Amino acid sequence: MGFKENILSIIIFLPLLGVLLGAFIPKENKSAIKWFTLIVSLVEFIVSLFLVIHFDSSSTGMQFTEKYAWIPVYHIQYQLGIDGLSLLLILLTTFLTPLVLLGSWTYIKKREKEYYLWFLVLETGMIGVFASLDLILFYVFWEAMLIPMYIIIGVWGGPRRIYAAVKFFIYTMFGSLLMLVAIIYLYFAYGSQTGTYTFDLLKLYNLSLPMSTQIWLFAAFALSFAIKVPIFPFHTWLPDAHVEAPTGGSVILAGVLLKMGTYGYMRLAMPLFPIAANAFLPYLAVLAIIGIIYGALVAMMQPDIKKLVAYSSVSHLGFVILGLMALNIESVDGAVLQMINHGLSTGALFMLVGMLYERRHTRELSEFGGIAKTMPVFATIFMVVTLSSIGLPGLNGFVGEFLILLGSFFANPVYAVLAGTGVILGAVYMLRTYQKVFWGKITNKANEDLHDLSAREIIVMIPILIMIVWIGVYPKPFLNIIHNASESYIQYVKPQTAQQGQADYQPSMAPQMPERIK
Amino acid sequence: MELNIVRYILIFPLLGFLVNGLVGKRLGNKAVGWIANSAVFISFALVVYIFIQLLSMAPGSRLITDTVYTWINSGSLTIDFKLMIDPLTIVMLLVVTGVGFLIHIYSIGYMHGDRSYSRFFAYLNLFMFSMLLLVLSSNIVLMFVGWEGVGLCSYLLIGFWYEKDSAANAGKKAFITNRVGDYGFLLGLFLLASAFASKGILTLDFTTMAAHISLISPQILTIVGILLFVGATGKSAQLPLYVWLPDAMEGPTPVSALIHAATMVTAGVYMIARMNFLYVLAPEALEVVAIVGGLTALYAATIGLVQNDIKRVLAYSTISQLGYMFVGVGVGAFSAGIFHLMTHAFFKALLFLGAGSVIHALSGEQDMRKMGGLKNKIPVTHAVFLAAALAISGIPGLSGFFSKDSILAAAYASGHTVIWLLGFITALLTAFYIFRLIYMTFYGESRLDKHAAEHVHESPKVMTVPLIILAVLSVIGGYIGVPQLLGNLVGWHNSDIFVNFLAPVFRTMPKHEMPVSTESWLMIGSIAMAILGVFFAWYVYIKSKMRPAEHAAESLPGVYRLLLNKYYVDEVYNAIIIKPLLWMSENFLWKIFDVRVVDGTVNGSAQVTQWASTKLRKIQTGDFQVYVMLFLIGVISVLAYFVLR
Amino acid sequence: MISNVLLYITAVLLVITYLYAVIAGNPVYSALSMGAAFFLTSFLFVLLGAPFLAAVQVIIYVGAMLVMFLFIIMMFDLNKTSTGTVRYKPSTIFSYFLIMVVLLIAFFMAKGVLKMPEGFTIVGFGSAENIGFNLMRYYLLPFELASFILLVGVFGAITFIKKRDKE
Amino acid sequence: MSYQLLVILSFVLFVIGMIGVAMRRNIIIVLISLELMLNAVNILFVSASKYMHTLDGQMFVIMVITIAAAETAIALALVVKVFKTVGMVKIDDLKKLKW
Repeated sequence: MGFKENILSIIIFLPLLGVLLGAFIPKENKSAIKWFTLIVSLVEFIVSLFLVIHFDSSSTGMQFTEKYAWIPVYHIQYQLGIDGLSLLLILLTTFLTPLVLLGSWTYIKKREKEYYLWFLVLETGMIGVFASLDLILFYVFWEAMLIPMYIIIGVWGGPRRIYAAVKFFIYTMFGSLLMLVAIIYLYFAYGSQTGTYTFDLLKLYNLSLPMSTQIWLFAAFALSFAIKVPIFPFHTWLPDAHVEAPTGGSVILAGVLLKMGTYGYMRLAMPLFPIAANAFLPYLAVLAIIGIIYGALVAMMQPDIKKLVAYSSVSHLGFVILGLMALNIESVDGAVLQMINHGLSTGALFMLVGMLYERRHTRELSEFGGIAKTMPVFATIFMVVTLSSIGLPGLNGFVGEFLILLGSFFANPVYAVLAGTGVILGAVYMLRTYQKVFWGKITNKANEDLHDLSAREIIVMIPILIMIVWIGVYPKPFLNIIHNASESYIQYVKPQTAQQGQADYQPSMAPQMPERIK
Repeated sequence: MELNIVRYILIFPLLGFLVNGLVGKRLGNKAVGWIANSAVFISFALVVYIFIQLLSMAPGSRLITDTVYTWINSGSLTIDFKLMIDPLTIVMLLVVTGVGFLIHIYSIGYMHGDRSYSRFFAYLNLFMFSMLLLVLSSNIVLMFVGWEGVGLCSYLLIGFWYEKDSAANAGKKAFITNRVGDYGFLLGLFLLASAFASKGILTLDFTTMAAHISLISPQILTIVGILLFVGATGKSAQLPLYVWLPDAMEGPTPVSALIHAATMVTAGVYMIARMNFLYVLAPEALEVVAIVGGLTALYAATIGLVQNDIKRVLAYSTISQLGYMFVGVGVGAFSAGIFHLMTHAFFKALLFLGAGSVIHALSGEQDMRKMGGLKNKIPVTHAVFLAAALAISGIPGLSGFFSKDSILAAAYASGHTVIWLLGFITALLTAFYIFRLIYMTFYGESRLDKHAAEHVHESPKVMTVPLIILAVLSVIGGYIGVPQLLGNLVGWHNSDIFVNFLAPVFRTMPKHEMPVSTESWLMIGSIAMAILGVFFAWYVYIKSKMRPAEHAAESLPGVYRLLLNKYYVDEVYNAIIIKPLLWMSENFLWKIFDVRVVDGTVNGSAQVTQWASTKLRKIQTGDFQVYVMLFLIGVISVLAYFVLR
Repeated sequence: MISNVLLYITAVLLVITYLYAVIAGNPVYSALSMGAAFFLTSFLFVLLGAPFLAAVQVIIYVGAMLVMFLFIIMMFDLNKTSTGTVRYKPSTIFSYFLIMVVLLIAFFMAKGVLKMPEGFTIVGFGSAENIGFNLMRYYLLPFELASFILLVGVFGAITFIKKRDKE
Repeated sequence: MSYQLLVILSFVLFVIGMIGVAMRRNIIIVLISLELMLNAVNILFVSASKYMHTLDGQMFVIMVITIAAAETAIALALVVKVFKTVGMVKIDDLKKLKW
C-alpha cells in the first residue's frame, strides 16, 4: 500500500478529504476557507504532477492500476488506471481547479464555504470519471459529479439559474440512464458468453457482440455522451447552463465536463462496439461538421458574450468529435490535444468574461466598446486567448485543429472541406466580439473608469497563457503522451472498418499508413 | 550546410517584441525605438553575413539549413521547426530585413508622440518575426505559421488606432478575408499531404516534396496549385479577395509601406515561387495564376485612376503591381516575378513613406483634392517621390523598367498574348495614375486648408534619410537584373545577375526563345506606353488644367461612378454573402432552429409532462377514504390476478 | 358438536355487532357495539383453542381500548358534533361489493373444502405457558420490537397532546 | 365447523370494517372500524393457527394487538389535537392532504 501503488486513489480522494477537513472551518471565516481550498487544490495539482513524472509514454496499457473488490456479489470492482488520454484530462482538471478557485475570490458573495467545498467535491468526481476502469465505478463518478455542478449552477447562478440547472440535470440524466441500462446489458452479455461476470472495461473490450445488439448498446452510450459533449442537436442545454452558471462553474463545465463526453466516446462507446461504431461513424462525423458550422454561425449572432463562447464550444467540440471519427492517428492525436486546448482557451475565455461581468454586471455586447483603452492588460490577454481560440498558428488551437483537419482530410476530403469553413467562421465571430468589446470609442459612460486586472486576476491568467503558448510552440511532449492512447483507440475500432468496406471511409487518395520519412 | 546562426535572425525580432510588448511602456519611447530598431538591424546584419557565406558557396549547392526542434509529430507525420536558406530565401530576407529596417527608422519619426508608441514597435517586431519565419521555413506548415502570423500583425496594425471604427473594421476585414484565402491554402496543403501520404511519403518539407513531386498525378497537382493560389489571392490581394487591402490604409503609413506594399502582400508571390516545383508540373494552375494576375493588374489600375485618397491610389497601385508579379510567376518566369517583387518593395515602400511624409507635413490630410503645389515646400519628399514614380512607371534606366519589362517579355514569349496585352495596357494606366498623383500633390496651385497650409514642413532627418536610401535603391536596384538584350549592347556578359543567382532554385519551364527584334520592339513599346502615360497625366492635369473628375462625371457618369465606387464589389459581397449569412444565422438557425425546434422539443416534452400532471393531480382529492378505496382496489386486483389466472 | 353450534352462534352475533358498530349513528353505541364484538371474539378464541389470547383480548381491547374510545367521546362530546352519518356513494358501495365477491370467489377457487382437524393432541395448545415459551424463544426480536413500538406510541401520544410552552 | 367458514367469517367481518372506514364521516367511528378490521384479521390468524397446528398464528395476534394498541393511542391523540385546532371531527373537512 505504498504511495505510488495508490497514487490514483490518493488523487481522487484528496479533495474529498479536503472537504471533510474544510467542513470544520467556521462559515464566517471566509478567507480561511478560500485559502484552505486553494491550498488543497494546489497540493492536488502537485500530486498529480507525480503522474507525469512516472508516466511511461512508451507503454501501451493502463498505468498506475489499482484493483480491489468493491461489491463482490455483482463482480463490481474498484478498478483504476490511466493512459495518456486520461492523464492529460486529469492534469487539465487539477490545473484548472486552483485557477477557478482563485478566480472566484471576489466573484462569489454568498455562501462562500459551500461554494468552495462543492468545487472540491466536483474535482473528486471529475478525476474519478477519468481514472475508473470499472463501468459501474465510472457510472457512479459520472453521476456523482452531476450533483455538485447542479448545485453550483442552481445556487450561485444567474437569474434563470433554476431553469438552467434543471435543464442541465435532466438532459444529462436522460442520457446516463440509457447508458446504465446498456452497461447492465453488457454485464450479462459478457457473463453468458464467457461464464464469468465482470464490469471490467478492459475485459469487456474483448467482447464480441452481434451487430444488431451492438447498434442498440452503442446508441445508448453514444446518446449519453452526445448530450454531454454536446453534439448537435443535443446542445441546447449548454448555452443556458453557461449563461446562468457562475464563472467558476462555466470554466469547469466547458473545460472539463464537456470533455467527459468526448472521453466517453474514445474510451467506451467506440472501442466497446466497434462494428456499430463503424456503422454510425459517418453520421456522427456529419453531425460533428454540422455542429462546427452551426455553432459558429449561431455564435456569430449572439448579443451575450457568454452565450457566444458557449456556442463556440459547440463548434470546437465538433472538431474533436470529427477528429475521433476520422480514425487515423493524426486526427485522433489532434482530437485529444484539442480537448486540452479547448479546456484551456475556452476556460480562459469564460474567466475573462467573468472578470468583465464582475466589473460591469452585464454581458451584453452592446454595453461595451473601447475598453482596450481603459483595460489594456485585459485587452491583451483577451486577444491572446481569442487568437488561441480561432486557431492561430503558434498558439495551441492551431496544432489541434491542423491535425484534426489533416487527419479528416485523409479519411474523407469532404469532411475537411466542410469543417474547414469553421476556421473562417471562428475568426469572424471571435474578432467581431473582440472589436465590439475592445475597439472603437468608449460610448458607454460606465466603461470610462473600469479598473484593469488586479494582480490576483493576472496570476489566474498567466498559467493558462503559458500553457497556450507552450502547446502551440512545442506540443511534442503532449503528443508523446497522447500517442499510445490514440493508437490503441484506433486499433480497437479500426479492424472492423477494413471488413466493412474500405471505400466508404478510405477514399482512393487516402494513405495506407504511410512510412515515416527519415 | 547546417548553420545554427540562422535561428538568431528570428530570435532578435521576437525578443524585441517581447521586451517592447511586456515592459515597453515603462522603458520610455527612446529605449523602445532603440530596442526595436537594433533587433531588426541585427537580423539584417546576420542576413548580410549569411548572404556572403552563401555567395562563397558553389552556385549549385547554395543551401543552408538549421533544424531547431521537432514541432509536431503524430503517427507518420513529422513537422520540424526547420529553417532553410537558399538564393530565393536570401533575396526575400534581404528585402524584408533591409526595407524593414529602413521603415523601422522612419517610424521613429513618424510615430513620434503617439500614445501607443511601444505597442506599435512591438507589433512591428512581431511582424518582422512572422515574415522572416514565413520566408525561412523549410516546410509548408511552418510557412503557414508565418503566413498567419503576418496576417495577425496586419490585423493588429491596421486596427492600431482602434478607437476609429473604420480602422477597427478594416482590421477585421483584412483578417477575415485572409482567412478565406487561408482556408483554400490549408485545403491545398491537406490535399498535397494526402497525395504524398498515399505514395507512402508523408512529408511537407519543401526539399523532400520537390524530390518526390513527380510521383503525384498532374490532376491533383493542378488542384493543389489552384487551392494554394486561393491562399495567395487572399494574402496578396488578388481578385476576388483583394477587397481588404484598400481598407487596410487605415493603419499608420509605415505599416502600409512595410506590410501592405513591400513585404507581406508579396508572400503569395513568394509562396508560388517557393512551390515552383509543383507549379511547373501543373501548367493549368499556373495559367490560372497568370490570368488572375493579369486581370487584377488591369482591374486595380482602372480603379486607381479615379481615387482621391493618396494612400488609396497607392493601395490600388500595389494590387495592380502584385498582379504583375503573379503574371510573372504565372507564365513560369519565377525570377522575373521575384525581381519585380524586389524592385516593387523599394519603390512602393518609398511611395508610401513619401505619402506618409506628405501626410505628416499636412497634419494628417490624405485627400489629394486638398493638396497641390507642395513641390517647393517639401523638396526632399518631392524628389524621392518623383524617383519612385518614374521607377514604377517603367521609365528606362530605373528599377521598375527592368523588372516590369522582363515580366512582359516573358509573358509574350510564353505565348500568353492576351495576358501580355493586359500588362501592356496596365503599364499605360500605371504611368497615368501615378503621375496624376504627383501632379495633384506637388504641382499646380495649392488647394490646402488654411490651417494645414500654415503648418506645412519638411519631415525630420530620421524620416528623410530612409527615404533617400530607398530612392537610391529604386533608381539603381534594377541593374542587378539587366536583360541580356541590353547587356549585349554594352558588352556585358551575364548581365542578368539576378536570374542567374536564382536559377538553381527554380525548375525551368520549357524555354520559349523569341527573336531579338521582337524583344526589342516589346521593350520599345512598353517604354512608349510609360512615356505616353506620363504625358497624358501632364496634359490633363498641368497643361490643360482640366478638371477631369467633373468632366468624366458629366460625360461618362456610369463608368466614373463605377470606378469611384470600386465596381461596387464591397457592396456586392455584402449583399450576396455577408447579409444573407448573418440573417440566416440569426433568424433561422438561432431564433427558429435552436430556440424553437430543439429547445422547443425539449421544453415541449417538459410542458406536456407538466400539463399531464395538472390534469392528473385532480385525482389527489385529499380525501383519505378515497385513497383507502383505491389502495384496496389495487391490492385486490393484484390478488385477483394471481388467484384467477 | 356443542362447540360447533356455539361457533355458529358466535359468528352470527359477531356479524351483527360489526354491522351495528359500523352503522350506528351515535359513536357511543358504535363503541359499545365494538366492545361486544371484542367479547365475542374472545369467546371465539376460547373455542379455537387460544385461551391466553382470549384473556389478552378482553384485557387490552375491552379493558384499555374501548375505555379509551369512550373516554374521548365523552370528554369532547363528540357524539353531539357529528351530523351526517354515512357518505352514500353508489360507486363506493358497488366497489366494496365487488371486492367482497372477488375475495370470496378467489377463496373458493383456490382450495376445496377444508376440514378442521378433529382430534386435538397437543396439551395446552394455546396456554400462557406455551405462548410465553414461543414468544421468548422464537419471537424474541419481534417481541422486543413490539415493546419498542408501544413505547414510541406512548411518547407520540403524549407529545401530540402536550401543550407547547411557547404557544 | 370448517376452517373455510371461519375464513369466510373473517372476510366478511373485514369487509364490514372496511366499509366503515370508507364510508363513515365520524372520525371516531372510522377508527373503531379500523380496530374491527384488525380484529377480523386476528380471527383469521387464530383459526389458521388451529388449522395448521402451530402457535405462530397466535404469536402474530399478539403482535397485532400490540401494534393496534399503539396505533389507537396515537390516532386518538391526533383526534384530540384535530378537534382542538379545527373543532371538527368530520372526515371530509380534513382535505389538507390534497396535492
